[in-house]
Amino acid sequence: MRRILPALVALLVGLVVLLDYFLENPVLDALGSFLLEGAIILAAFALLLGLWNLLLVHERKVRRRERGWPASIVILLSTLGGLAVGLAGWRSGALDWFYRYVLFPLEASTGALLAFVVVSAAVRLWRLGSLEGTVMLVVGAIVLAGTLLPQGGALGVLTPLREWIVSVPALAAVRGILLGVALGIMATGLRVLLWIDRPYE
Amino acid sequence: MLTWPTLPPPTVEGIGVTVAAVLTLAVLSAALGSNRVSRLAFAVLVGAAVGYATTLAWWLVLWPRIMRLVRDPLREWPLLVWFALGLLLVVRGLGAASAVSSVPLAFLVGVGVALAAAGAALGTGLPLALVPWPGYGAAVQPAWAKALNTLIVAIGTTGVLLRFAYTTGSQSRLGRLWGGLARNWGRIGYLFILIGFGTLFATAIISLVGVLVSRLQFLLVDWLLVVRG
Amino acid sequence: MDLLRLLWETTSITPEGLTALAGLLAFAALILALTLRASRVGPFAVRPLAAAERVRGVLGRAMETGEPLHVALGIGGIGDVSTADTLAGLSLVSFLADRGALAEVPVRVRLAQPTALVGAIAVLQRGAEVTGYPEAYEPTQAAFVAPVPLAYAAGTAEALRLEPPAANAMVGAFGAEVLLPAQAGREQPQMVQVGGTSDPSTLPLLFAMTEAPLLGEEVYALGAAFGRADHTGSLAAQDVFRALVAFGIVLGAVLALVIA
Amino acid sequence: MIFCQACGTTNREGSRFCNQCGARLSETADIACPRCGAPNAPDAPHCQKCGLDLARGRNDVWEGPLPRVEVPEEGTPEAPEQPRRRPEGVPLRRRPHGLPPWLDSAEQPEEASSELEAGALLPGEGELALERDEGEWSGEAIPIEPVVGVPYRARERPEQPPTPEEQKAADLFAAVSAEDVFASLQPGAEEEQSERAGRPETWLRVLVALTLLVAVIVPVLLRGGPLSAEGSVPAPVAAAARAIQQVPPGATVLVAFEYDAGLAGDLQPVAEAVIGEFLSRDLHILTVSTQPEGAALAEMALERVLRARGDAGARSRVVNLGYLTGGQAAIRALAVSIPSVIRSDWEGRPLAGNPAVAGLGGAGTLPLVVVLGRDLLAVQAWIEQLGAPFNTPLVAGVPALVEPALVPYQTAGRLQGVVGGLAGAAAFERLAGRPGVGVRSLAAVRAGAWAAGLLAITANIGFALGRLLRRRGP
Repeated sequence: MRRILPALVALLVGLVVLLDYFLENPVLDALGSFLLEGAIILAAFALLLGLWNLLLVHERKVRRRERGWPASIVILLSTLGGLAVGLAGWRSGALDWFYRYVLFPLEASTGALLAFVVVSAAVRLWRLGSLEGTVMLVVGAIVLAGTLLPQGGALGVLTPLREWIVSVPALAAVRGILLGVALGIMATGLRVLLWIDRPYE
Repeated sequence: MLTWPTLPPPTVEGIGVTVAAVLTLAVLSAALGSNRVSRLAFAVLVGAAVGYATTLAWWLVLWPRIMRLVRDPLREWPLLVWFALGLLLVVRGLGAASAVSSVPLAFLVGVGVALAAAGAALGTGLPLALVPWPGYGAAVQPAWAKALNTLIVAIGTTGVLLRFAYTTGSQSRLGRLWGGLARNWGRIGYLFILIGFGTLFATAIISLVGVLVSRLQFLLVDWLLVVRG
Repeated sequence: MDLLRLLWETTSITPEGLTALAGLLAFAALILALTLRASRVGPFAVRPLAAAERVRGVLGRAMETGEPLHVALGIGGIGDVSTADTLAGLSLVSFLADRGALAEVPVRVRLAQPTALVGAIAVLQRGAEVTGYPEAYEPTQAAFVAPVPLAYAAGTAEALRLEPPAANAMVGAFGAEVLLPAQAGREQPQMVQVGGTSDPSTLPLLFAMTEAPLLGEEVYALGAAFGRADHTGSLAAQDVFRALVAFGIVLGAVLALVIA
Repeated sequence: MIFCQACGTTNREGSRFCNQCGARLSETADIACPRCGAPNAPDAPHCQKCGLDLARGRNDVWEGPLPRVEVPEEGTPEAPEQPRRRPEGVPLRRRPHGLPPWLDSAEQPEEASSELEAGALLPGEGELALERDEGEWSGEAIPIEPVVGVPYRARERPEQPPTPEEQKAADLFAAVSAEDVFASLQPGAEEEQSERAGRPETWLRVLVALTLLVAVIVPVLLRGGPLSAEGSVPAPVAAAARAIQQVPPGATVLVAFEYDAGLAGDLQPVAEAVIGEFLSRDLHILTVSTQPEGAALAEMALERVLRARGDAGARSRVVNLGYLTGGQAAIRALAVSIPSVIRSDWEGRPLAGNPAVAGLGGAGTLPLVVVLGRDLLAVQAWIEQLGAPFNTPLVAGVPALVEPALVPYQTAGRLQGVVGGLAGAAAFERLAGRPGVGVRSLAAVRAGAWAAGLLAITANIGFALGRLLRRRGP
């Protein structure tokens, strides 16, 4: 029973949603919309679970004085602070202020850190000598120059060259990868719908 | 024109801008290596993100539906099913494994894989397999260039596809043929993959530098008001 | 009977939809057939994945030293567009959960979507039960970091710095934010770092930061690479369709050339 | 320590199945120990937990002192001096003594006894030592229960077939013990180690940080300079502008804010440019998101656009539908029917009666949908759930790093156009004749990217030259 019931649910739901995706039929559409509504609500409930898990993890870290427990205290405090602001100041604009002047700058600056990381990664990656490094160095240099150079000038030829690289060889690579990924996604999904894979048990 | 730095006025917005600038500097200090300040900022970031997302899910998804159910329970009763399943999902997440508590997860898996598989088939697989050639941006090209590009794209795409072939070890006659084809054509494909990676990596540099620029503009223009006009 | 006819008459489908559905059904039939053959005759020979070998090797090292193993499951969840990537990551987690429970190797999972958290908890629990050490499962093994990509990346990076694992496997859905945990991993020279995702615009970053990247669709082959013989059938089916698509593309190009 | 009643092997505390024969441990026992209550086999001489003598009178047969049991001190397993990873090509080799000792003793006892001389032994495995000390008697007897495991070995029990889960456990155990423990300890791969060592990372990090900061701050202060020269308008941007122009005036379009603050620096200008164009074309705008921050980001972008345009009245033509959980499921639900999923906007005002959404059906029927996606998956979700099944015209705004990955969808006609990053936003602003953030930041982006690229290229050319010289030299 413990294995049958969930499997049945997954199979039936998957089948209905799959057919509803392709077929235009009043009954199927109603059923499909009903199930989609359920997926939306379940995802929202999952966030509550995530909140609980976070509190559990960091409370344990603090209680056991594990390495980096002060950071856990900060995380707990800011989580509860965010919750308080969100629940109390939902319409009062407090949450808006919290987002604009606390969460947004923190997150955007963390994104800005990626610039430093990616450049040092480029220094490591573009190694002349190895096939990968050489190809990436040459292509990367061309694409950078072709994108950043103003029109015309001595190196003006690089811009159309960059266009060609993006719209022919790079396109071929991305298209091949995307096609393979599509096949992989279909296989993964069908493995579940064919009862071969049961990740939900 | 450039002016001397001046802090924003002590209004709610002004204070907010200063707070944001301080947090920005705290995070950017990690560019020189992880330090106390940056660790503190990251901790605040994690907590703030969780709190914010959870409250939004509550106010924008759960609360309206609860209200709907309360106002008109007779017509909105199906919501009860989903609320019950949602609670079961939480129970499963707390570690209680049983036939019933696994149902919500199974439901999510079913919906997810069905939509993903259908979308991959209709939205990605089909159109990308039957792209009309020569495609995009080819209007201005001469005929020979179109033909050449068409050929290059076809060779590259198939090469990349074959590069990832899994069953290349078979010893049957057909299997050896397939394996040899996949290996050799796949080498060409690998070259195309590298070219594609080089392109994507270069654009990644440009993109992330753009993110950095907007942050520094905030510091210099919006906070310190060094640049006017 | 009338009901059936009514259903049939009220049902419609676009030509593209019909094509895709037919292809999907054919694919499903092929997967089923080849999976049955794999179970009867024996699994298909599948090429090894370097990342999987790395993980196996480092698992041995972790059994020696007792270092934990870390899996970053990415920003994807279950039910959303990245369900397949998340399931691929979960197949790695289940492999580690089985081995880890037996060999007392702590396995840590960090993820950004609570829907994936439920899946990870289920997998870890099953691993601990099947191997006969239910006490090996801890509720905090799978940790939800934050539902916002950059916050998730920063939190995971900090965790990797605090508790350096023997290996950090980043398998799932990732965007550019993957650079942060990957950088944190590189700062520990002993740490083995593998990664895989299906997003082509993230792959070059993983390619630069990890030792054995899984490129694109290879993540979906992880299950087979970790000994799921019943997955080899679907891999063979993928290869059949791969050959068909490649043939079709070449044919189309030749036709286009002939017309031009 | 638990002892298997089938084969007598010692098992780890808390084990459910015997590591040697896979038999279930202590479930089959039916006699509870009178002292500690631990379950024991019906004919077990001693309690396996507290060692109480269960078989009365058996010890009376015994004459003379009991053999002295030397409990060997815990050995120290040889520690690997420097764990290294296995280079490619070295075959996976089985190194049993690399397994944890408790695995060894369970895996193959005859090797385990040889391990005793090595001294690698866990406390409590003294019963193996007993076999060596046979016949060596000493004066004082030890009144503890010395006999553990060994006597049980003598008694054979009927072979019971393992249950499926026992079988699975046994298979798993075999698999684990077959893992190459020393895979990571094989010689080699030092050079990669040193290449990955922390030291070069630090100076590299500082160099990169300083270069980027200087290269970006200067043009920001100078407001442009030579690098702000106009480039050509990329074809995808032009296509996007064309698609927007084809929308009939007064129609309603949907803008999906599928990004977060993290990459907003590269994407917010695109959002502002697109929304500004919509407003100037008198279109009604719906904004929605499946990312938590999407709704707030939409408000921020809208605010800046309205401030730049100077007419707050246009706000009434924009409805912020807020944020939905569920990812692709939410997108599909919206594509089928918006009102059935969302009843009120982000401020809580009911949609019913709002002119902007009068007679609104599914998003799939809209004349144009703009997806501002943080990564490829975000755009793919809208293509696969809305664009493909409903044939809705789609335009994507993405950070520059996603743009090349979208070219296949453009060639396939699934995307009408793409506006990529700050550069794309700048080009779009020029087309629309409304220079904004994109144009203003272009110079700084170019300078920073130039500096980054030159740094990486020169550094690697330097590395290559250095390697060449070293090879030339003695």
